[in-house]
Amino acid sequence: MTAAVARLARWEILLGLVLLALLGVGQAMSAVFLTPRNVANLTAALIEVAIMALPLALIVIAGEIDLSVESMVGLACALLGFLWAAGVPLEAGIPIVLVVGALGGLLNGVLVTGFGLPSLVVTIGTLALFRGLALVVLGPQGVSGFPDAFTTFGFGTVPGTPIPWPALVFLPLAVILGVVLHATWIGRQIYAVGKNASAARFSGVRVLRLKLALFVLSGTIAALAGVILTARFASARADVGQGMTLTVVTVVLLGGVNIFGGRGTIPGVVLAALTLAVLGNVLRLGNVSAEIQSIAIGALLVVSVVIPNLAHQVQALYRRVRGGRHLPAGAVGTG
Amino acid sequence: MAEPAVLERPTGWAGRVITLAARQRELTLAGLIVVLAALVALQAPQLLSSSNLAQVTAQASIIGIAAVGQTLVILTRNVDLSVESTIGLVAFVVAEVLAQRMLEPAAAIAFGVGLGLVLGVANGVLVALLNVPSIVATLGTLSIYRGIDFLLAGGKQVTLTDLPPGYTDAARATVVGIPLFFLVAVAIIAAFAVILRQTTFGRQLYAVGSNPEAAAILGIRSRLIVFVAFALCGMLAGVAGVLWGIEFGTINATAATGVVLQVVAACVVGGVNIFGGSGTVVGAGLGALFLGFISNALILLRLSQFWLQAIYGIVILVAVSIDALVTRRLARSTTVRRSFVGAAAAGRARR
Amino acid sequence: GSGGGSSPAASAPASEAPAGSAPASEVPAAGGPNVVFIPKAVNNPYFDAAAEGARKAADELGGQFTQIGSNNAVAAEQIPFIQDATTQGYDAIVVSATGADEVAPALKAAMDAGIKVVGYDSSPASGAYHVFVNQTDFSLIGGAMAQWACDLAPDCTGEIAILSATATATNQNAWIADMEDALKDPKFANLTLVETVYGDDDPQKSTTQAQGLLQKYPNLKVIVAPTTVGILAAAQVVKQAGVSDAVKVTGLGLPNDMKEFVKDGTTPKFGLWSVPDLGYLAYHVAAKLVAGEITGAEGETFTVPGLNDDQPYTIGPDSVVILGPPFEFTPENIDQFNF
Amino acid sequence: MTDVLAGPALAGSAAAPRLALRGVSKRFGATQALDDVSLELRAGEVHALVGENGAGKSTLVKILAGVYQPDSGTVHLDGRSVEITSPGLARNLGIAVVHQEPRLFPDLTVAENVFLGHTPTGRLGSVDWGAMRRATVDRLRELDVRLDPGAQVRGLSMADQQLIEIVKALTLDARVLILDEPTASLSVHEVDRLFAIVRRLRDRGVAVLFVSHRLDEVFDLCDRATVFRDGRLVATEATAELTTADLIRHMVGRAVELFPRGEHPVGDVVLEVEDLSRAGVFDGITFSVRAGEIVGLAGLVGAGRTEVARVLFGIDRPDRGVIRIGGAPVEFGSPAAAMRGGIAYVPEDRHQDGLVLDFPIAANVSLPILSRLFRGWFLRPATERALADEYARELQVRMRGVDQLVAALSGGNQQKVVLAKWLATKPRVLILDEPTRGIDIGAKVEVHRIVSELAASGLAIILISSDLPEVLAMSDRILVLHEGRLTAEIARAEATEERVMYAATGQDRGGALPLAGSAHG
Ligand SMILES: Nc1ncnc2c1ncn2[C@@H]1O[C@H](COP(=O)(O)OP(=O)(O)OP(=O)(O)O)[C@@H](O)[C@H]1O
Ligand SMILES: Nc1ncnc2c1ncn2[C@@H]1O[C@H](COP(=O)(O)OP(=O)(O)OP(=O)(O)O)[C@@H](O)[C@H]1O
Ligand SMILES: [Mg+2]
Ligand SMILES: [Mg+2]
Repeated sequence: MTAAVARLARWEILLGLVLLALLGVGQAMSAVFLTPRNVANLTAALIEVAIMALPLALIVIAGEIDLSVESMVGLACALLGFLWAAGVPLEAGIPIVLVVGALGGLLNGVLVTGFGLPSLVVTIGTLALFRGLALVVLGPQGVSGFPDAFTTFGFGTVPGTPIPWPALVFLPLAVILGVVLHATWIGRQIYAVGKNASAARFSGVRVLRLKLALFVLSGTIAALAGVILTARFASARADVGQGMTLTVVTVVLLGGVNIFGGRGTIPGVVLAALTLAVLGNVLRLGNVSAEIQSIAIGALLVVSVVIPNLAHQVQALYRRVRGGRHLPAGAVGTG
Repeated sequence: MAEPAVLERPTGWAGRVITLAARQRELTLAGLIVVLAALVALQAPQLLSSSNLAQVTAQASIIGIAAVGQTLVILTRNVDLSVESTIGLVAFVVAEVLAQRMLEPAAAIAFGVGLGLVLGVANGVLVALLNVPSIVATLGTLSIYRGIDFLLAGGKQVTLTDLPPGYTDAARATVVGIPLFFLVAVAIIAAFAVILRQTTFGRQLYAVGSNPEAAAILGIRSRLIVFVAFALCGMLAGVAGVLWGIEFGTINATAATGVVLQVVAACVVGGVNIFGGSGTVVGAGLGALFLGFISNALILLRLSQFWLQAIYGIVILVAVSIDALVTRRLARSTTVRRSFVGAAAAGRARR
Repeated sequence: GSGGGSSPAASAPASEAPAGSAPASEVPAAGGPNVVFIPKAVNNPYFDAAAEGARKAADELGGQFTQIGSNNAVAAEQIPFIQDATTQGYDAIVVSATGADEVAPALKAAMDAGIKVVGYDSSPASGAYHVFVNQTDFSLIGGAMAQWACDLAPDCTGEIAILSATATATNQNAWIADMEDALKDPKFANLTLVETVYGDDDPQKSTTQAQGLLQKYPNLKVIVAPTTVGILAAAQVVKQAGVSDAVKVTGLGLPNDMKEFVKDGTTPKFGLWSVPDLGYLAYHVAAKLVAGEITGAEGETFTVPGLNDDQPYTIGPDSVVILGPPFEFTPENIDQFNF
Repeated sequence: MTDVLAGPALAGSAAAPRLALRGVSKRFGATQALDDVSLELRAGEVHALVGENGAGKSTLVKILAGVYQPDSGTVHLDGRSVEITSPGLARNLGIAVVHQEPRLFPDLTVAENVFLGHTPTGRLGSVDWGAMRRATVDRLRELDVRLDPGAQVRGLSMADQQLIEIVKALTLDARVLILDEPTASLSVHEVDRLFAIVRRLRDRGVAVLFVSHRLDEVFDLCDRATVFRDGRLVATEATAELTTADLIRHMVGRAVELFPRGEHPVGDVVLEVEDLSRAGVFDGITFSVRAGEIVGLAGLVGAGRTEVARVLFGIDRPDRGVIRIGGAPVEFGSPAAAMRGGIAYVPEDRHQDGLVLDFPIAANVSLPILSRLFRGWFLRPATERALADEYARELQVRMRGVDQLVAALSGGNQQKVVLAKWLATKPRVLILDEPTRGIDIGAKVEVHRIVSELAASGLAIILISSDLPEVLAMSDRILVLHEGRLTAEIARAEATEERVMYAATGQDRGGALPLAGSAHG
């Protein structure tokens, strides 16, 4: 266990070092880098992605995937706009949107757990479906004119600090999900399901129910991210969120979550989100062209898997040379 | 062929129908396409006009060819999400090479297919050699290839006027009345259908996806097979990219964005099992045609385009659900318990 | 969708400011201002043409010009660029809004930070800029398009259809609304607008939509595409289908894109404003705001040498300045333009 | 012996055995699966390989099949030293193997499974489906098996799959044929046909290695027998000079009294099952288990014992019937519900269903009782460790500590962790499914001791085992399942291997239920 924890910690430490290096580069490159305003900007730029990455991390650790989140963001946004335009106050509209998010997650969950369908295909299907519904609900037009308090929440910072308001959603959520995953028995069950769903089931873990709950959580939080985006954009459109899934998945995988389940931590995901946010900011401040950014993110994703793989192979080789005992590839603690 | 001693197990009437429907996935889908076309044609007779058919088949052919490649990869329990970037990059590079008059059309086409192959090989290296899970690797190359595309294209776009005269006429060319693209797609599908069914490579592809451990015990070189599948997928995406350029004439760095959804949907609707090991390229091709007809029908019926995405999603979900149900029924209906009448020990006296 | 279409269009301009060009902070400020242009998307010929004009203005004024932005015309990606430009302390930000409301808070924050904000091509929400440089009077475009359709339809009679950018594009929607108004004029009574379809400023989708129009409306006479991507796609489709004689295409396009179609009769006439001039004017407006020569108040006037026949521009309601009337491109004049 | 050769072609050099192993060893982590084994296999003989579960038989087979590489030692084929580095190479060397667990391709047809790896090709190297189908039909006919060569393997029964594996090996025209427990799920008729073919191959000079637990088969078919115990070869003798008792003595290493089981009182009925049925799997199962009682559940592989256990544990739903615990009827919709009802189930596949190999011992032990152990939601590592430590010590798990990953433990110790995990739930009924399969003899005795003690402490235990001596020695009562029906209930005093076997094969007249749905009569 201690060895496993040490190995696990290594990834987060590596990420931390990369982050520090990036901070160094940013500081050296631009005098404005560590100003409160810039800190606020770089946080705000990726906050919805970071929020969505949290439940996705749990889903991936449990051995599934949800690619539909970006469309749920769009659907939430469109629905909120639609309701607002129809005269529904936000106090009622936002809960309705969140419920719809939960229902969307439920649909994913039921198809995956109840019908036993692969989540990859199901959520590719709902990726199209939710986006389509968003377009159907709101049509071509954009809706704006949301109350100031709402848009300030989306765009402003907590007075006197460089902390964007949405970060106040992200931080508690990260802490709660982190605690749930790492310090409660629910989290233990999530890991067990990801490492060996069958053994978990035979041990009385309600595997299907757990996965269902995670999908509902993911849908709800994606809807929440949609609400936040609506506030930040001060307007609602059906095409909001397009292409976000790639970034969300990148954050999760870069955070050290194993795509096959059973491994990963919330601190890792938070660090990965920060790293990507800082990287984007540094590249923008350096006026590095957009295409290089897209290549850099893709490369980062691939490299984040290749390096541990190679390291593992080297390690295995070393062990074989030393004649030590072989641990299975995924040997990692439960956090 | 008479085989009196070897009979199919009795599975009951319902079981037989389901078995047949599942086995004849391609026929079922083809039937559905015909029914759909007939129903739509009642409302919008233009559906069956030769120019409309040419247009639908041309675009379905492009998706279908990419879906053939995707099928190869999915059969091995992998997925290639980068096809759309490969299509886009190849489409642009070929168009640019032609616009600059650097190569003759034939050479440029070969170059484009070769470029697709190279991009597929890169995916293959990541997955088969470096053990990167395919979904991660190709999600990465999805943005890397697109980034390269932007890097090369910048703000440029190649238009019809830049291309050699007559080059894009191929999009509407016909051979004995049949659109050229359609023939190309049919030829490719037929070739790969034969490869998958009649070559040891093809059978090993199924084996690797169906049961990797058993494949290993048989001594099948799974990594090589997976590698080749990715390489071929890239190559076919290259072909699709070339056709894309011919079909649309105007190519910029964003060409084919979002197309992977259609390609994977074509496979899924065509009955290719996302868990590997089963499915046919004919199915994938028909899946592409089916989806092509649906979006065409929506346009011709003057239904809101906004429904298109939603209907896409529903078609995918319905297709996989039906698949799962049929597979389950199939498994149940054929798991007739054997009669274990006695075992070796029975009746034999022990010493 | 933008004034000229937000997707990349044809020719590579002679010189463009790549997004990766030297950061503004590196070069010491000379006489002129330090201005950053943030188009909806970089790598787009329309905005590159505008950048060309802007760079020319910067050179003349001794100021600096930088263009940054995302590959995708998406608000979520444009906003961080605006914010980062704000922290970097440019003198002025010139922006084509991906969404009027979406970018407004970021632009207001920039204004609060003392930065001059100029809109061009696509307007941010009013109040989120000091001056918006409009390419042309919207009502002129609507009327012009109606007139072109009338000119191209035999006897000004028959079915016409519109191929637009995205369904949410502010500019296109405004022009289309104006055009629909214009069509109510009795002189257009025989023209029937059968449908408006959206190609999302994507060459492929626009192609498919144009093909769909030909299938759906066998008697179609004119396709009006108020977007550079759409008009090109429509012209290609019509030409490939071999119906250039029966169906004409018009709308707004880049002259370089359309030369061939103008000459072969598919698109005998269409229009656009001078895109380089748009960038040129926007840079000048930014410089004047920075220098304090104007504030953006309604009624202020200023002149820009070489534009508007050297007559003064007047800032109109909502702090809008109008570049001028659109050009009409015809087989006779098309060769004079290169953008 | 080599001159028994009747067929012409296959004679090797007269002196050298067809296949010889010299000093072969193989280690898996803590388990020494093979320890300095030297064995000769002659052309034209059927050579039996017997030994307890986990003795190393399959490991040897897999080395010859090119699946594993030996850590040390050499393999000689017809006198020449060979390194069988891959399954393909083994096949090229003429070694055909029927593995213990069928490893087929569910998506492919029967014929293709038979021929994959040596697919017949026609001109241009294209797969010759017709030839494949015809050859498969011929081979199936030889075995008198009714199976459609064009059918998909998915959904076929274990026995059919086993037959396909056999047919597959028979198509190879091998010089060496290795059969690893091929008869475990076959019918008498199929076994007879198989043996006839094996004899014919033997007479043609093929060397056959035959692994089996059924000693009568060994005497029936084999010329010589080799006995393994704990990875070591303990004897090789001609079967003519052996008796069953000799073999067992060799296998077990001592004469008797392997399973100490003291007398103890039996309490009230804890679990009652009445007319429990699940379509196509088992039918009309009725029995009861008392506190402190061990009820053995015997039957051939595939008789439906595991299926009964799965229903009792809430994994599958019954179609009919009643389950009562302490007199009250219960219905379990999930394992969680069954656990609340006081049932614990040690599954037969330890790695797949029993353990999260990648978890530490402590996390495995606490997994079923997480919500009970940590009522305030939060994990308390100290509590968890203390609990795991208590049970691990009680069961004498050999470990570095409860933080050790389960993957790093030996099979026997892993099984003890499974037991620990279920004992921690404080069950009233414990179902053990093949609890000693694949663990070494020492661990096996310990497991038996533990089970006896648990019964003595008042637990009601159902013991499912294919190890007949184990069932006989451990059980107070034995229920025998045949084709999903109970065919006998035998008290401890009356239980003999013969009676159980007769009932397991559906031939017990006394108290046997009528057999239904039997195609082979
Ligand atoms: N891949 C493996 N990894 C770790 N241990 C293994 C592996 N394969 C076998 N073993 C162990 O090696 C020992 C010998 O196993 P083997 O399968 O050869 O026994 P066997 O004689 O065939 O038993 P059975 O009669 O149950 O088939 C067992 O303790 C088993 O747990
Ligand atoms: N996953 C499966 N797929 C198909 N058939 C199965 C599957 N699992 C079990 N069976 C079949 O169900 C029947 C009953 O199996 P079960 O495991 O209950 O038998 P058992 O008496 O417990 O035998 P064993 O000694 O192998 O445990 C067998 O015919 C088996 O082949
Ligand atoms: Mg074995
Ligand atoms: Mg069993």
